[in-house]
Amino acid sequence: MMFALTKIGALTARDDVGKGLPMNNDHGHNHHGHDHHDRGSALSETELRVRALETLLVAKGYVDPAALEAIIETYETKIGPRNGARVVARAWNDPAYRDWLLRDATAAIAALGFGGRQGEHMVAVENTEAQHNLVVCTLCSCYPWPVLGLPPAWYKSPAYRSRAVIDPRGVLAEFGVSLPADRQIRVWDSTAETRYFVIPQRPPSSEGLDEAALADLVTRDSMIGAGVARQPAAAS
Amino acid sequence: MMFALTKIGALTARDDVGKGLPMNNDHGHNHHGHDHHDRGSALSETELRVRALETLLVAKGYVDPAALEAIIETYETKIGPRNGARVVARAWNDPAYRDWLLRDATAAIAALGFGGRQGEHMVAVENTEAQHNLVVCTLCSCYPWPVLGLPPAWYKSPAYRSRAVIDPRGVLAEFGVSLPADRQIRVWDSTAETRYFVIPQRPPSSEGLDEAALADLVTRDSMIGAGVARQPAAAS
Amino acid sequence: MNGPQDVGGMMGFGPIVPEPEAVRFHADWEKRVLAVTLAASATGVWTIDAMRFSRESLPPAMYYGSSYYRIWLEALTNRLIAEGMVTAEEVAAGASREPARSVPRVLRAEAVSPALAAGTRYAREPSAPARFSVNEAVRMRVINPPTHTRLPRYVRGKVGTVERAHGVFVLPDTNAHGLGEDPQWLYTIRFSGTELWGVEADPTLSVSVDAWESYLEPVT
Amino acid sequence: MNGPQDVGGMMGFGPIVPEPEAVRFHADWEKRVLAVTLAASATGVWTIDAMRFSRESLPPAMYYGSSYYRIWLEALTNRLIAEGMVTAEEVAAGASREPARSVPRVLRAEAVSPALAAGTRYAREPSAPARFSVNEAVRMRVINPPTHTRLPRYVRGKVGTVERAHGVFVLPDTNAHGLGEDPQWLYTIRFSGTELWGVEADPTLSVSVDAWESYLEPVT
Repeated sequence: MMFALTKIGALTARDDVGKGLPMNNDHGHNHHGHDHHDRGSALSETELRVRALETLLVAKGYVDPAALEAIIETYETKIGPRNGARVVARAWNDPAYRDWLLRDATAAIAALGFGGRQGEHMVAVENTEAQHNLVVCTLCSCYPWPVLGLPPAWYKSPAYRSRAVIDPRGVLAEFGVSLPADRQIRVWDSTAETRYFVIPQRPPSSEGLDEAALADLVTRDSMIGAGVARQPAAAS
Repeated sequence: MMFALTKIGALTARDDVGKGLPMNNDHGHNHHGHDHHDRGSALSETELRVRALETLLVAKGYVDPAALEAIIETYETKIGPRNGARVVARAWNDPAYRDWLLRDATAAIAALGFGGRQGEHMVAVENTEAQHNLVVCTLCSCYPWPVLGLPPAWYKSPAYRSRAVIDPRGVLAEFGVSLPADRQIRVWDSTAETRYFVIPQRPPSSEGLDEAALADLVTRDSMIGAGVARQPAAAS
Repeated sequence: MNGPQDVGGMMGFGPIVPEPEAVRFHADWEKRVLAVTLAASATGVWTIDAMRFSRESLPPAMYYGSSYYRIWLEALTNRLIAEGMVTAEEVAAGASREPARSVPRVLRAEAVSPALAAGTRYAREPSAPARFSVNEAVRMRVINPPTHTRLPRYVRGKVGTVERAHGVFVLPDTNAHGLGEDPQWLYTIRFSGTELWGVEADPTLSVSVDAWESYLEPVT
Repeated sequence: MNGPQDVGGMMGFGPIVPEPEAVRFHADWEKRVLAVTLAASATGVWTIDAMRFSRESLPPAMYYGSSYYRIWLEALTNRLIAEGMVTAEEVAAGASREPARSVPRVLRAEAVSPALAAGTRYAREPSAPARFSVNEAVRMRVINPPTHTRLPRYVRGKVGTVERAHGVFVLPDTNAHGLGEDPQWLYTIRFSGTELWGVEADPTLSVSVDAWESYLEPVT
């Protein structure tokens, strides 16, 4: 019959899985597709293609160049994971807000001024001593932009998307997260327009901190479920 | 609910599936992996790597250079689909041999002098008015070498391997084969060391031909099930 | 379609590489691809589902060999050509050679903030009650359309439990192909890890997908 | 493993390109890869199953972006390094820098014809009767090992019919990893197209795989 998974882990480790081979999608780039041209040259094939396409679409009148700058500015400076950190900090600090967030995340998040594209239908899920939540989109890159900003490259990588649903503890280990063996792992595959985000567990020794200080403990990865919140500086 | 498959076919045809994109694995090469270096240059990266590896293995004493030549000569000149064509011609001509071939293909094929590597455990399947057989190896490239030689590039391509088991009529259409709508399609996925080959239907108007003439009607593709036997010249 | 996008449960993609939270982009061209994709999509010529289908229609070697913004670039280019908004020759030249196609709208700079803040709602008013109830066991249908679907292969045929009904949402399967919105009830369906991956799976694991009503059938 | 090799039912790889029967190779290097792979494998350092695992362990972008002889080249190189027969530095240099490892045998030119004609038999003497009978309904187990298996994803969990018992054969799942031959009964299991792909499948279609006894369970 089949051998046990523990035995298999050891086998795989000693075997030639990917040994000496370039891996794709690390840091959002790859080493053996077209993108290898992007390294080193002043103006890569990709850059040239993007520039040509942008020029063409502007010339055709389909896109307004000033709109492009406005979009970039929005996601570079306005919309990012500090939004989500504020939501989490409020939830940690205000039980009524937490209940509202779990009941109707879209409305509760809008009350803090966040919402819109890729966050039209929000669902908040809460990590507890009983259950750890992890969010993934196996089919593409669905992600709650209004609270977390643009997804990191790893979130969009086949490495993460493929394994999160079958080996989440292995995935968490690569993020340095080790959970008790009896902790229930709940993975949310974002296959529709609903967008999930995780309320991480509030760290011990964070009593008395104000919401700004609490928000500093909330990392982006902890709101995906790929990390946990930071310990307060005094306690760490 | 879901829409019908016929409707979908039209949609897919008008959509942008692969439009303007290079396809991999046509003619055994590809256009956007490493192998694009193989076109045009006198000594490609692949050629250099193969040469270096062969030199190294010979230097190490792991392989005998004369053995390499003997292997190549065997599969270039001795072992190919004309072997299988002889087996089929005999089966068409000799009902007792046909029965033996269907009952114990390894032995019946050995009786004509064929056998060995990648054909140690042979199974012959017969096309009839009721059933058409198609052979594939979805997991790699398993193929009955002693009777058919080395597999063609398309047999090893993901395009063929992926679709043969889910859309064999679509696959056959690309080979110019159209079967009656009520013909049963039987696909054999070679997932073990058993090796399948197809006895195609004997063409009408082939009565009276001797085995050599019959063998000329038997194409390689017809013994995979991706084609049908040729009509005799007089009848075509 | 059972394309390269459907990676749930696949193996062999190598390690996951975390990156600092402060990293927004890895190159200037990534910003341009983001902005051009959002602005071009705002013309309203295609739906988000159609663009997803363009991405998953890329050849698997290209899909797995490209960073995600590169996937966006390839899919956007294909979609613009397929919609008759540009020609392949114009793309190669980076210059306009033909008159522009008329498009429903153009996103102006001053409209960017309101448009991003509004988003696009995919919820619709229910016209019928939900067929399935919370805590009901359901089986995911076995379908293999060559067209767009959001039912991943790894849950097809599997039995799960309805955990939540979200309301009625636009169906991607039709919306991606200009066949209308066909709004349907959307549910979160939870599966045990052992149902999905077999008895050797992590016993603490459960996984959910969001699934439209036509993806489900009663457990008989 | 659920690696790139497991393509049954996938879509998006583009058209199939037939080629003339007379074509044996497309470049001289393909002949060399064939010969070197067969000769190196004849040393007996690895099994055919181990080499298949090396091929399916290639990154998916490489696997799908390479011709099959290129896949052979990449996998052979990795396997030779993993077995300590060559170093990565030697491969890069194309020259020997370290003493050779001892290997069970070397295939000499005069032994090529007899070796190819003999092949390698994978059948073993049965030590127990077959558990399943011809015409019996069986369910394919749901397994997802990160190691080598010959049970493709598209049949896992599906119910089929035993069509033939071939005898007892070496089990690839263990043999690929140096865990012994664990010989088991091997069966041909036939499935209807609708069982595999759903009610919209071609009703004339049936598909079989060859499956070892531990891949099967009784239908309860």
